Amino acid sequence: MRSKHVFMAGVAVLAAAAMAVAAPSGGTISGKVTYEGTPAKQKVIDMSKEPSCAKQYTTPPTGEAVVTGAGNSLHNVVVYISAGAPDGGSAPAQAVTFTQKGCRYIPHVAVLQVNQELKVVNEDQTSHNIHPLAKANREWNKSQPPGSPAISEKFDKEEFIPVKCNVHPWMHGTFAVLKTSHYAVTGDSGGFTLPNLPPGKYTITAWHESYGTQTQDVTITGGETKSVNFVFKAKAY
Amino acid sequence: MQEASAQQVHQHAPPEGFIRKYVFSLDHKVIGKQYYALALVAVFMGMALSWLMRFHLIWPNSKIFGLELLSKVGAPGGVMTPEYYLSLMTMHGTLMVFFVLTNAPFAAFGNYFLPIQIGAEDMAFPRFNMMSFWTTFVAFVVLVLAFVIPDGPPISGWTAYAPLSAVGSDAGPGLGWGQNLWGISIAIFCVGSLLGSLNFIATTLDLRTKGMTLMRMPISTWAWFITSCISLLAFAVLLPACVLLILDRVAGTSFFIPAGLVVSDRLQPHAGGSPLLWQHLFWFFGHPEVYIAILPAMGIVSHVLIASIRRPLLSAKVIIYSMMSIGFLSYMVWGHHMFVSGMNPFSALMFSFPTLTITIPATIMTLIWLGSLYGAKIRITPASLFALGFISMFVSGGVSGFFLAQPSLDIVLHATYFVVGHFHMVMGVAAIFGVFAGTYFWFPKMTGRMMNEGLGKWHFWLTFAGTYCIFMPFHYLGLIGNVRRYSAFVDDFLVPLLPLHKFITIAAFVTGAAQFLFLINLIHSRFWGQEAPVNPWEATSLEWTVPSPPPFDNFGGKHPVVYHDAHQYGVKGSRGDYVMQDSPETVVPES
Amino acid sequence: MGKLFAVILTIIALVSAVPIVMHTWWMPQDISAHGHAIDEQMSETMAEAGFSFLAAQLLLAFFVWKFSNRKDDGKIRTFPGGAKGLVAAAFILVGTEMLALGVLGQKAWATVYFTPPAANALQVQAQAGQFAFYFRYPGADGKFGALHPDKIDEGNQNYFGLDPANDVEARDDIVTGELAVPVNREVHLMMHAKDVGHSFYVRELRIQQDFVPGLDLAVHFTAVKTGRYEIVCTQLCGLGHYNMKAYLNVMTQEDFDQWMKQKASEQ
Amino acid sequence: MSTQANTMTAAGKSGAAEAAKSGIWVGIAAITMSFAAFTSAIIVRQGSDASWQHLALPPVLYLTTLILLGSSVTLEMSRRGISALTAGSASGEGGEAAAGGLRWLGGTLGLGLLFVAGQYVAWQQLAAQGIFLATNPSSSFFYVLTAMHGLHVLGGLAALGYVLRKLAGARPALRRSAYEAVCVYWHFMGGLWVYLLLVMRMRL
Repeated sequence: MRSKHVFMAGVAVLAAAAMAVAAPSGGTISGKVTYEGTPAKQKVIDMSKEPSCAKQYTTPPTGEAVVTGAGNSLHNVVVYISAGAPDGGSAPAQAVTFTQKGCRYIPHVAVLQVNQELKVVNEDQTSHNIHPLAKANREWNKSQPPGSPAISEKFDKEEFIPVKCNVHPWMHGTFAVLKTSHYAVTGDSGGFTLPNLPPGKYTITAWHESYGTQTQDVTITGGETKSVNFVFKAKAY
Repeated sequence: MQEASAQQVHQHAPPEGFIRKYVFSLDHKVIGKQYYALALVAVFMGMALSWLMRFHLIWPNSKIFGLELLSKVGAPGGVMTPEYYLSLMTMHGTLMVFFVLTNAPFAAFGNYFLPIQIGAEDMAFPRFNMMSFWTTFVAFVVLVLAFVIPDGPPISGWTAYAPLSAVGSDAGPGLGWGQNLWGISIAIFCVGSLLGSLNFIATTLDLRTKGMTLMRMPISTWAWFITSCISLLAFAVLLPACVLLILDRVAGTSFFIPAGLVVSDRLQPHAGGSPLLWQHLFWFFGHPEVYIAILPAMGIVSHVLIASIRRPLLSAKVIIYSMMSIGFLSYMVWGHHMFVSGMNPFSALMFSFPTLTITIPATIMTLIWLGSLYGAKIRITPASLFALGFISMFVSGGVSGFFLAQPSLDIVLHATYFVVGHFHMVMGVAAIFGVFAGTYFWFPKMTGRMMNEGLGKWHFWLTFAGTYCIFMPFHYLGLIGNVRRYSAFVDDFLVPLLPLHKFITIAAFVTGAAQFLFLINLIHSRFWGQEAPVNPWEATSLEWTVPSPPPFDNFGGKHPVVYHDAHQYGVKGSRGDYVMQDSPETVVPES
Repeated sequence: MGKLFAVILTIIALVSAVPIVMHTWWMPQDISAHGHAIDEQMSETMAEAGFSFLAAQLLLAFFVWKFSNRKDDGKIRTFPGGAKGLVAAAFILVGTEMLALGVLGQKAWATVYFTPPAANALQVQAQAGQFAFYFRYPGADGKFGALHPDKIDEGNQNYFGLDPANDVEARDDIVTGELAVPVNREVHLMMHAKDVGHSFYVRELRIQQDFVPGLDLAVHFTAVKTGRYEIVCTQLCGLGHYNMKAYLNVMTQEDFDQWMKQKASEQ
Repeated sequence: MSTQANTMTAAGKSGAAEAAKSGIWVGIAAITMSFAAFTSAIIVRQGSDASWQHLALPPVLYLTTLILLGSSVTLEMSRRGISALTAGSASGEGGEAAAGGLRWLGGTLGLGLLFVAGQYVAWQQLAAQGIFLATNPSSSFFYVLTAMHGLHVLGGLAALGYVLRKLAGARPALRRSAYEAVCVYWHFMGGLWVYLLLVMRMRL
């Protein structure tokens, strides 16, 4: 029976998929991103133009182009597998939320998979416009007055897209659109972990909005954890 | 020299078939009606846009039913975005200025009545005439296409100031293909207007019937003639400006874009252009354009007025000379739009004086109209009401010009609602009142049926009071400094003004709704109105000597001979208190 | 029916004039040294325009009232003096009126545009971009660093395109989002457009001047009253036009010095 | 016929026939205005741009200028013959003159086409030097002005072709005024070109 074969094949595929998800049997790449040298001083953001945002801060916020932490750790670095891993397949159903609050972007770098839904939310009492300066993807530029519904968008090509608000020029962020589902963004400690990697040869890329990209090749043979560190050279200006 | 076929062109037989008769017709009357229909479509579109804008200003976060169908991007969930407000504003201005105010009083009525009023069978170049309408129509289609492209209509306003209009979509939504379509549309419109103006001038100069000396032409004919002269030179400047703008946008030239512009973080690959050049070219067209809208209205109103007050104007000559001097001065004043644009401050003075000088012919005309009412026998009809309303609007819109003509006051009032109130009253409403007066007056001639007078009067009362309620408060807002072209009022000093804005919005809805009375009247009377006699208003000019509607060649193969000017009212004639232009009887003053 | 027209027109004319006479909606209080000339000119013009408006509207109403639908078989009469009188009247009355307004108005204009800024005026550069104003003070060296459009990096808050790495003059430039000025001191504001056309408008200051890309213009003014005032953009510049604003902060000299110190430390 | 024509207009002139003549002057006024706008644009641009680089005109333009002026001469040469044609005496001696007139007219058309081709060659030469529309302000104006003028010349060529076709038929049917109008227009195109050449040659 033909349909029976199809059914069996379907079961097999499902089982394989279930195994892939269920068994965290692969290897892991983890590490830390740091900088050397003196990074440029992040200036205080002058929000006097927008009193409704300015009053949300007791100490005035500083710029986010370079955010560092203890031990020379570098934040907001996107670390991802740029080659070697199978494509992420269909995009996750869950949307990535990108919030405008206090006239800043949360998160500063939003990572999306190709065709994954992006939800842009305005929690401020003022209008923003979201202007991703895309080159490979379709560029758009939309206003979002206070109280408007979330803007839902997708990007269909891999690209690091600078995003800005023209109304509040200090607001700059990034939409990192990746093909892979294996990515991490460094946080407070500068650390990252890319788990569940089947054996294979990978290229790991670390991207920072001001300091550019670095790559390293890593081979995973089994269930081991490999350590990979990135060091960026800071620029004073 | 004998003309081998001199008569061929003008003695064409009536066309057969729907297409040649009503679509690609060479008949100036059909073309006039086509212009009128196009203007009617455009004016209702423009009005709907103004409704949407007024609604958004008061209730920026409210859904507008059906708006999502017009644009999903511009109105997600039916709520208009700020950029879509600017798109609608641009389209409102462009539709109204070009396709309503230029088309209706000038191209529509001028085409229909100029040849008849001078006793001609048709325009001098009927083929050009047809082409000018159809190019205008194409321009309209191209403009409206901006609504359906994904990019949406441009957001740079009807003035399309460079470099906002020139640098492309980096500067915002609608500035990609939307702006291209705008530029192409206006360029095509220029071509159509140039052809039309050329035709009007040649017709007036060469096709007047026997006895129709220049000074015997009705004032309306004079107005169209003067307007066509203005329009010829004005659009001849806008056309190259549009060509240069389009090249800057699509071919990478830098006529209007200087070096070193960083738009949305992108350094623009242009150098050496001058944004002020666009402003100069645009306003060199733009100011005369104001008179392209208002002069025909002045002519129509004068024409309607004398038939309604049963006496000639105190001096038709003075009116004609005033129109000429306004037309002439209109070319010397464009700089008053640019007082704060960074021109040399000395040139601001150079532009201020001729601008103030325009007040003199304008006042003369007003006084002549007013003085002519004295001792007259005014017949109140919808047409005469709109003519009288025109005088009132012209005065109201005109006096605010005193302010804007002075650079020192323009510092405060520039780009505020004061300016918006000024030009809406004097160029928009006044010119539209001229069109209404002309419509109520000439409708019987154009269709052979009378319009409903009661409905017409209601239309007048609502429109007259309504437009004052809308545009008078604009001046108050401007005095406070309410900036124009804002899609919402978020500044501290603007928020308290919202109640006044709400009043304006409500007035706009009522006044706009009243226009449907006009539309109903127009459609109903066209099919079911009372049949019109040849001369329902007991008027003197040649259009009232021919059947309603006139036959294909206007005068049934005859060439009328003219013995008088068109102002023979309040005199003893065989028909009563007036003498037709083609009546050979001698005029006996009544007293 | 003509009488109805007259009544409605009279009501409209009178009601329209009320808010003007009452100053219900009027210009805000002037805080500039030069503004009184503009305000006087405004009142002068308003009086003349208001008179012309009322006279014409009421005359129109009166004539329509009197001469519409005349039942009497009266004769057509002509306005005393005829066209000649009216034309002469227009020339003389309006001509002198306009000449007077023109000449007087030039004085107000001249105070703004024909006087050079004082040598010791506070030098400030204003930059307009979509959709914010930024201001730059030359800092301790009194000199502005050069502008490099390619160096503009708003994410790093380099709004002007300064090059502190190579340009010493730029290092102490103070960039702020509000325009703070000391009271009673002349300010020489140099205007630079980053992208498209914008405008600088402070109602209370009686100053409006466009930013024209590629054309560096300047205005100068003296604020005589402390306070916070809104600077708004009046030249259509894109989707955020209505949100393009900044504050003018007129301070006492002490407060200004304090503010300057604070801002310098934030650079 | 002539009495009827006289009743047509006030001044006794044949209005319909004159219309083409006044129409062409009105058209010339509009075209003049357009090119005046371009000229003012050039002046503003040269004044506002310190880095203005003036374009060296391709020499072939002087040849095309001669061609265009020559075509005006040939057009004038056609006048006598065309007079004979429109007068309706296209037989005998008149016929010979008429044929001559048509030849001159054809020559004008040919020279006009040659002019347009020459302009194209000038574009090719500039393009070969790497100078295109958007290269610099001067080149932008060069291309725009030559293109706009070229478009108007093409319009004139179409009109010449129309006149030629109407006159060359078995029963020549053309109003004298139409021919006159085309002549005026063509001479104007020549004059306009000389003016543009000077504008582009000189630094204003």
